[in-house]
Amino acid sequence: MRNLKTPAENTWCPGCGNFGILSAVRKAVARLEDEGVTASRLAISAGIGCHAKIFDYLALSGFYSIHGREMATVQGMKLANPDLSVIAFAGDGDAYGEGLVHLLFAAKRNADITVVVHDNGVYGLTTGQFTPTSPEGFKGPSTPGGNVERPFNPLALMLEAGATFVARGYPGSLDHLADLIVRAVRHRGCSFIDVLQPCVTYNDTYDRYNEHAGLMDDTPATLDEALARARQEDPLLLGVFRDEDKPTFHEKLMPDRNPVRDRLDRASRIRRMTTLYNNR
Amino acid sequence: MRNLKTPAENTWCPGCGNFGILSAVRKAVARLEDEGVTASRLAISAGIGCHAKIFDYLALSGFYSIHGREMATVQGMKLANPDLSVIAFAGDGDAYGEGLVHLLFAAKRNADITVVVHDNGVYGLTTGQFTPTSPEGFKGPSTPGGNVERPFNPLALMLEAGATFVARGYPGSLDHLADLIVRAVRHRGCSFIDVLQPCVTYNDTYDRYNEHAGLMDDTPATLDEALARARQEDPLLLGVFRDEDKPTFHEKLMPDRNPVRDRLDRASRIRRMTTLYNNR
Amino acid sequence: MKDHARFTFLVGGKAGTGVKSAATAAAELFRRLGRRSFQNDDYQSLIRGGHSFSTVTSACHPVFSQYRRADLAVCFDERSVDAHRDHIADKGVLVYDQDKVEDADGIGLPLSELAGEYPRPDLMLGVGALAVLGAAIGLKQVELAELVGDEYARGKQDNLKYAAAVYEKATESLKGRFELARTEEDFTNIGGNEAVALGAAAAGLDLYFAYPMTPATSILHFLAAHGPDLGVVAVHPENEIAVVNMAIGAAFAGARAMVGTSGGGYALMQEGFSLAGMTEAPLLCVVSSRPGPSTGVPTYTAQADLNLVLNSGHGEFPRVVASPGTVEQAFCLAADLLTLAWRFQVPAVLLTEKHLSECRMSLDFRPDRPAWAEPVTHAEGEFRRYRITGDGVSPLLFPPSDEVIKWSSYEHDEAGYTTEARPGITAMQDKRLAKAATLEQAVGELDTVRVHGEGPLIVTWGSTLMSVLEALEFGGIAARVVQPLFLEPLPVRRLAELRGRKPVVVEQSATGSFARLLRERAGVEPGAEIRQYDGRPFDPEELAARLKEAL
Amino acid sequence: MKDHARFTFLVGGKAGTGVKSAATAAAELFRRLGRRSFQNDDYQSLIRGGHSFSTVTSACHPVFSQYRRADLAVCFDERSVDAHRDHIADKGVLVYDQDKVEDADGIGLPLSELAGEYPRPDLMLGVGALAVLGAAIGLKQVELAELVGDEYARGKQDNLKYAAAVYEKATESLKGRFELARTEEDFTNIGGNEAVALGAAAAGLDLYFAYPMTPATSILHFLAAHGPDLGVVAVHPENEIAVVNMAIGAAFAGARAMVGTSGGGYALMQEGFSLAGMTEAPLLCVVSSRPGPSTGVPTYTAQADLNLVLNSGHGEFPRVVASPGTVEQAFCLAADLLTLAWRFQVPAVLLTEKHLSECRMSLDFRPDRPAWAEPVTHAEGEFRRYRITGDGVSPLLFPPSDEVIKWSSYEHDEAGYTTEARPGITAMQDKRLAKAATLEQAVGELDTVRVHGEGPLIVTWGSTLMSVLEALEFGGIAARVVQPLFLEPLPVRRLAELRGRKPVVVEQSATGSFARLLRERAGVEPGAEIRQYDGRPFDPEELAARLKEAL
Ligand SMILES: Cc1ncc(C[n+]2csc(CCOP(=O)(O)OP(=O)(O)O)c2C)c(N)n1
Ligand SMILES: Cc1ncc(C[n+]2csc(CCOP(=O)(O)OP(=O)(O)O)c2C)c(N)n1
Ligand code: SF4
Ligand code: SF4
Ligand SMILES: [Mg+2]
Ligand SMILES: [Mg+2]
Repeated sequence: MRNLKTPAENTWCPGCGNFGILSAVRKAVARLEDEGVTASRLAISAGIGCHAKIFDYLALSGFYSIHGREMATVQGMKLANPDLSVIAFAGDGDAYGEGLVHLLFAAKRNADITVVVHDNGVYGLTTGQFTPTSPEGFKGPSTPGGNVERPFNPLALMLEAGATFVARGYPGSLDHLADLIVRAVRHRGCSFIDVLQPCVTYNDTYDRYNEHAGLMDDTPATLDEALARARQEDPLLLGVFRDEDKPTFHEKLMPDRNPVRDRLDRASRIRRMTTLYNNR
Repeated sequence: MRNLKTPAENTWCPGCGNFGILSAVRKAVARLEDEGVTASRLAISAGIGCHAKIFDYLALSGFYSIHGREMATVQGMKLANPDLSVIAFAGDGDAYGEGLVHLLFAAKRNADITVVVHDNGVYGLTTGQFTPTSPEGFKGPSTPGGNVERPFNPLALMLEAGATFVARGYPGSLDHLADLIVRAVRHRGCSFIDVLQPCVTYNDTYDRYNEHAGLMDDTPATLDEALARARQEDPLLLGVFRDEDKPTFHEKLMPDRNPVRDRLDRASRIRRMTTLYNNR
Repeated sequence: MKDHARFTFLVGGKAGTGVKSAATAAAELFRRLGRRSFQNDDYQSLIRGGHSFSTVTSACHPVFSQYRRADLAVCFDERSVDAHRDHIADKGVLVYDQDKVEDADGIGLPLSELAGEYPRPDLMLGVGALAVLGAAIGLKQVELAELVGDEYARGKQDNLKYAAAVYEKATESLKGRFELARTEEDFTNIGGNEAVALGAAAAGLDLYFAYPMTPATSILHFLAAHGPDLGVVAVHPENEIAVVNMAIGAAFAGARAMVGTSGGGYALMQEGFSLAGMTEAPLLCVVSSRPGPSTGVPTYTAQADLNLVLNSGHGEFPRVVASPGTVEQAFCLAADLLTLAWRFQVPAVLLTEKHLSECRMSLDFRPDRPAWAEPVTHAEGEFRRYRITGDGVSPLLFPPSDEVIKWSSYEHDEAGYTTEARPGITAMQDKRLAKAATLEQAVGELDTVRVHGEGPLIVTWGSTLMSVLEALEFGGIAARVVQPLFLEPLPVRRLAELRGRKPVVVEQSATGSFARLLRERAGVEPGAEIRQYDGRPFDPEELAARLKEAL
Repeated sequence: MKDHARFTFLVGGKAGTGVKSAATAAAELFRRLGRRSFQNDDYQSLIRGGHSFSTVTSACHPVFSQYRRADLAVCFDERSVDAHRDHIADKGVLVYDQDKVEDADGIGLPLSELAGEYPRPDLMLGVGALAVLGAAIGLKQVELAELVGDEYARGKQDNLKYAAAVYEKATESLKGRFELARTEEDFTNIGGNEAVALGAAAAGLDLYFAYPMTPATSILHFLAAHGPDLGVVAVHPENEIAVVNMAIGAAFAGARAMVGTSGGGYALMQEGFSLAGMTEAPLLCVVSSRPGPSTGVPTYTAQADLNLVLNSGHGEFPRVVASPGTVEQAFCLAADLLTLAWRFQVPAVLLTEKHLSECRMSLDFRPDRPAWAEPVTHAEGEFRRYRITGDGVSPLLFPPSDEVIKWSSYEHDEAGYTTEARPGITAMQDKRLAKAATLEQAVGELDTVRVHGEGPLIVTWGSTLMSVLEALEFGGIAARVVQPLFLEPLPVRRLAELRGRKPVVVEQSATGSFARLLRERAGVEPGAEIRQYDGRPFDPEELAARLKEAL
């Protein structure tokens, strides 16, 4: 079993919801290892922001990407070597703002990746501006008069876009969150978890979530039902909204191929190239 | 009444659905002028693609933008001078691919713009590759084995994102389309029209639409109903799926201000700046 | 001890414990004493914890840099003590929170203990540091109370009580340790980014579009807060690509628009920058650099984006790039660049660095200095957006208008319609070349190269100017410092005077990109190069030593 | 008339009427005759209509350019006749579709009328043009039938019938008008983009990511169609930002990845390019230029992106840039750049232009020439991704692995964890500087500067090389043509030999960016400059005249 500790100093604010996410990921990785998904086969990525620091706190291989692009990064990893299980840790500014298009396209093509969004309703690392999930009226330094935009419902958007595993978690329900992560990683196809992450410094939502979040004990049977539940505000439902089995992007794009593992060697390429041009 | 003809040579393929859209726009502008929205107050933009050539074929002021960014361009225009009515002509590659994030954010913030998407299911001008709305299995030069991605439902996405006017049109129903454009431009807030545009060269859908498209005669009462109808495939419904009155972005961001018209002059700025620093 | 000509106050601790605001308050204190100051905030990319420190160096004459060696350092934790204990000035003193720090070579005070009785004790330490400073410089208790009341208005009563308690304790060991000269002079302490925002506003800025990115973010925050006062609307869209394209759309509609970001965000704007070049959209971009490549070291400083900025966007088109050396220059330059962008309908870049963006310094603030950005406008007759004129500048007109106004990203004819014809393409390329020549001439008539002092030659740019000036002051070194304010069009003719004179080139770049520019574009071969690329601004003492060696 | 040493066939008409495929078929015909050829397609940014034309110039020796003046021009409509009537070679002939063209100085044939009996007559005109060519050069009817059968397999029977009918008609007026020499030589006709794709594939390319953008698109089309054969998977994501980031992610996982685009798409990749620099990701970018700025003139040619490409990305980091002069060079260079990218873990750019990308020319295709891209790999012991080594290159390892492999966009320590410390930052900057030096040396050992011929000096780059070589051939001009294949690291030492020798510099840039590079980076002052920036490649006849004047 791999020890996931790293030499990096943890610099999250004391009490930050990210600690819970980190614990949940540690638990999830341990369980995945038990179930045969070895840590060596996991590859992670992250955007830029407080959430992304998790990259340095996990002794897992991966690529510390840039703001909003980690969803593209992991899709590239997966296409190169489909044997890997890839996880992108994203911020809400990251995934629902700067890089929204990549997130939605991952869902559209059912890319076999897992995206964990640390949804804290603020740009944490740049000192608390509103994000795509901040409520109307949210006061941050770029909106001192209050945010005038309606927030996105990321679950609804991802359901529409075609994600085949859609869930909401909360580090306050640690084991549940760990379980969601395990299921998401094991799921074949685009797995998405919106994690309600309190930011104690700029958007402390612990009380609200402790009071208003509630676990679902089933998975909605239809897309409509999933959407309805995703839109519900009180209780704010935690759990799996959709879990569908569908062929994934890499399977359809390059059936049975692993570009890195099955690389065609030099001689074969030259031979095939020669054939191609002789037959023309 | 402004004559909308321009000196530019029309280079669409004979039979292209864009001709119908152009006619509909001409009709719509005439009607808008009748209703007091003068052509001089319209400002248009376009992406890059076959659709975008409409920019050169309309004697309206505007900005020929770049691929996927025209939705941002018109939002900038509107913020600068809210007296303008702005229309972005977009392609499906443009608006649902390259620049999807701008389209969805325009909806989210209810930016007072109109977006007309020439949805032909291909990248026309780059010779027929699949787009975000091409069906699975679509064979284009970048997907000779068939597109392996599930298409987006742009209406559903825009409804989720918060667009307050959402419609689908078809140049085969010319007057209806013209009417949609008039309503979209008059609508306060984010207006979106997905136009089913046959591309006779790469994706000739005339027969399919003529057979399977049908006019709605009412507007769905609820968001759920709107989504259900937007997802329906046969008949493919034409008409208005949502028409909601909500405060718009510029109204909320800068109530009663028009930055260009009400520009603070030099002396006032200096005075205010001096005051600001003296009071500190 | 008497009259410290230069006095450096440092406060260090975990992020989130009021380090920076204590320094800002100290600078305000110095201002009230008629002393000028320079404030530098050194912080990591985190929100709570770690080690951050702020330094305020003050004097009765202009100060252009913080100093690493502090006269008075107030440290809230072990880490700060460790970081600064070796950088105390000869007659300086290290004060530490004795509740957090075991034992150190200095004076321990019960800063945390005294704060213990208040609701958020960790947020009060900054007030404590200020009280220590007050005691050390022999400030009267009432003067301190007034300052604390003004600067820490939230929870004022608690702050006043706490300040008094610390002041009392500190006075026991520190009273009047430093006697600071005062003057009757009046000036304003302004931050670099604040100055950029003000300069643009003074020249007519209507809309500011930005997506947060350190170290440019505070322009957005400043204009979001104060824009309504100044006639500027600040907009924070979904990403930098939206930012630049909205700004260009706004320019089409007649608004003076500005965007601001750092290297990574600017990289994302490259397609938009080229669009501005083609459509001849007036656009001011502020780029504030940090060490790269990529995410790099987000909260530190560097001059590593010069090459990208000078060569931005695909295709060939005129643009202006300039970089301010001081906060005052930042204010004037932002205005001048907005004016040039509008006069010539070109994209312009104000290139600066974290070091300038996030410093604060004292200056004689003159809001009325900048000119007002006005384009050449169409008067009468048929309007053609891209009318070919002798100087390459086509008069502008904005909607609503009965004329048809077409801006285009495609190569276009004079009316703005797409052209693919050989003569059409050549004609518009030639128009832009003509404008480039006009622009070069106009910029050449400005005060593009600033010269400071007399003596052997030093060439530098951007905020490194301040480091150099302070190093010369510190070291008592006479030198002639040449600072090209404009980098594109590069004032080659003026720089040519330096040829063969082997100047010392100072910059914060690992590859020496500025020296390369001088060598390659202006034919000026450096005699020596001084580079630093560890994210930190130069320390004047260290730089003075290196300059002495090099000159 | 006898043995045309050089023969130019032109076919012109509306887009969508088979103009380009007729030219490609003509080139194939020449190949079968043992004649080498050069094909250029001139088309507008539209799908149907307008005016497009393709030119194939062929000879028994290598041909490096199309010629404007055609020996045989087949025009399908008035517009083509108008465009080409003044560019018929001395003994050449204009053939036109008499059903579409009123009356012209040439030979009218009922091309449309004869096509009228088939289902899609407008799609058959290309076959007609080929039949005209066959008749004019005295091809046997069976040879023509074989060619048409191979090249126009869809609707073969109709095509054969139609070709026979046109051949018969054309023979009446044209029979044997041109006698073309044949050879027994064997070679392959390959397009520029095709060669890039093949070269990369031969060097080990695994994944190609691209978003369509003229003139790079045909790489995507080629690899989507033929990738499965060659071991390459082609992926077409949602936009260029996804493209570059996916490619970098793929490199992390061990795949040789390439991306391709034009200026605007490349502008969008700037943030990703810098990311590759920081993470030391091997990445090959193909940039095929068209006239800019911005959307510009999408289907034409230019060398206007040099500055952006040489200065890509924010921050400072090593990279390689090279530009092929011919299709053969494109093949080898794509392979070499992929190899360099992997050997040194740097981003590399193959910069080319529409003119090369979309031309087709005859070459001796040798798939076995390129080397194979292999990185230095980690063998044993503790793995540290950014291990500091003497040459700045850290051995690689790919997942799955029991080692922890961390690539990072932040400044990092050797293990890949974020660092903000002064020594940490400096150490990694120094590592990258060391790698830059290693890379410069390694590139310096390659054949970076190609020299063609003897005589007075001409310097050029990219596909303009072909124009120059052909102009020299045409004009019978002796000259020594120097072509820097590599532009970054620029082979300054080799170019230094040109100093003071006042070469003529030829390029397709409005501002003379290549001349500036030579002047500023290599100290080579041009004696004269020849520029063209109307989107069209040089015509060898015109260029020969300009060269004669300049030399
Ligand atoms: C292209 C780009 N733009 C802006 C930034 C600056 N930036 C760093 S983190 C961040 C916000 C992160 O917010 P979020 O994704 O919600 O993460 P959080 O810090 O809240 O976890 C921004 C805007 C950047 N690094 N790159
Ligand atoms: C950044 C960028 N990438 C790629 C292109 C090339 N391009 C031009 S048009 C186009 C596709 C347009 O498709 P769509 O938006 O559906 O418009 P249509 O031609 O079908 O009307 C593309 C990819 C471009 N101009 N800019
Ligand atoms: S700012 Fe918020 S999200 Fe960031 S570390 Fe602190 S509490 Fe967590
Ligand atoms: S390619 Fe399609 S969309 Fe473009 S002009 Fe032709 S028919 Fe219309
Ligand atoms: Mg966040
Ligand atoms: Mg389309």
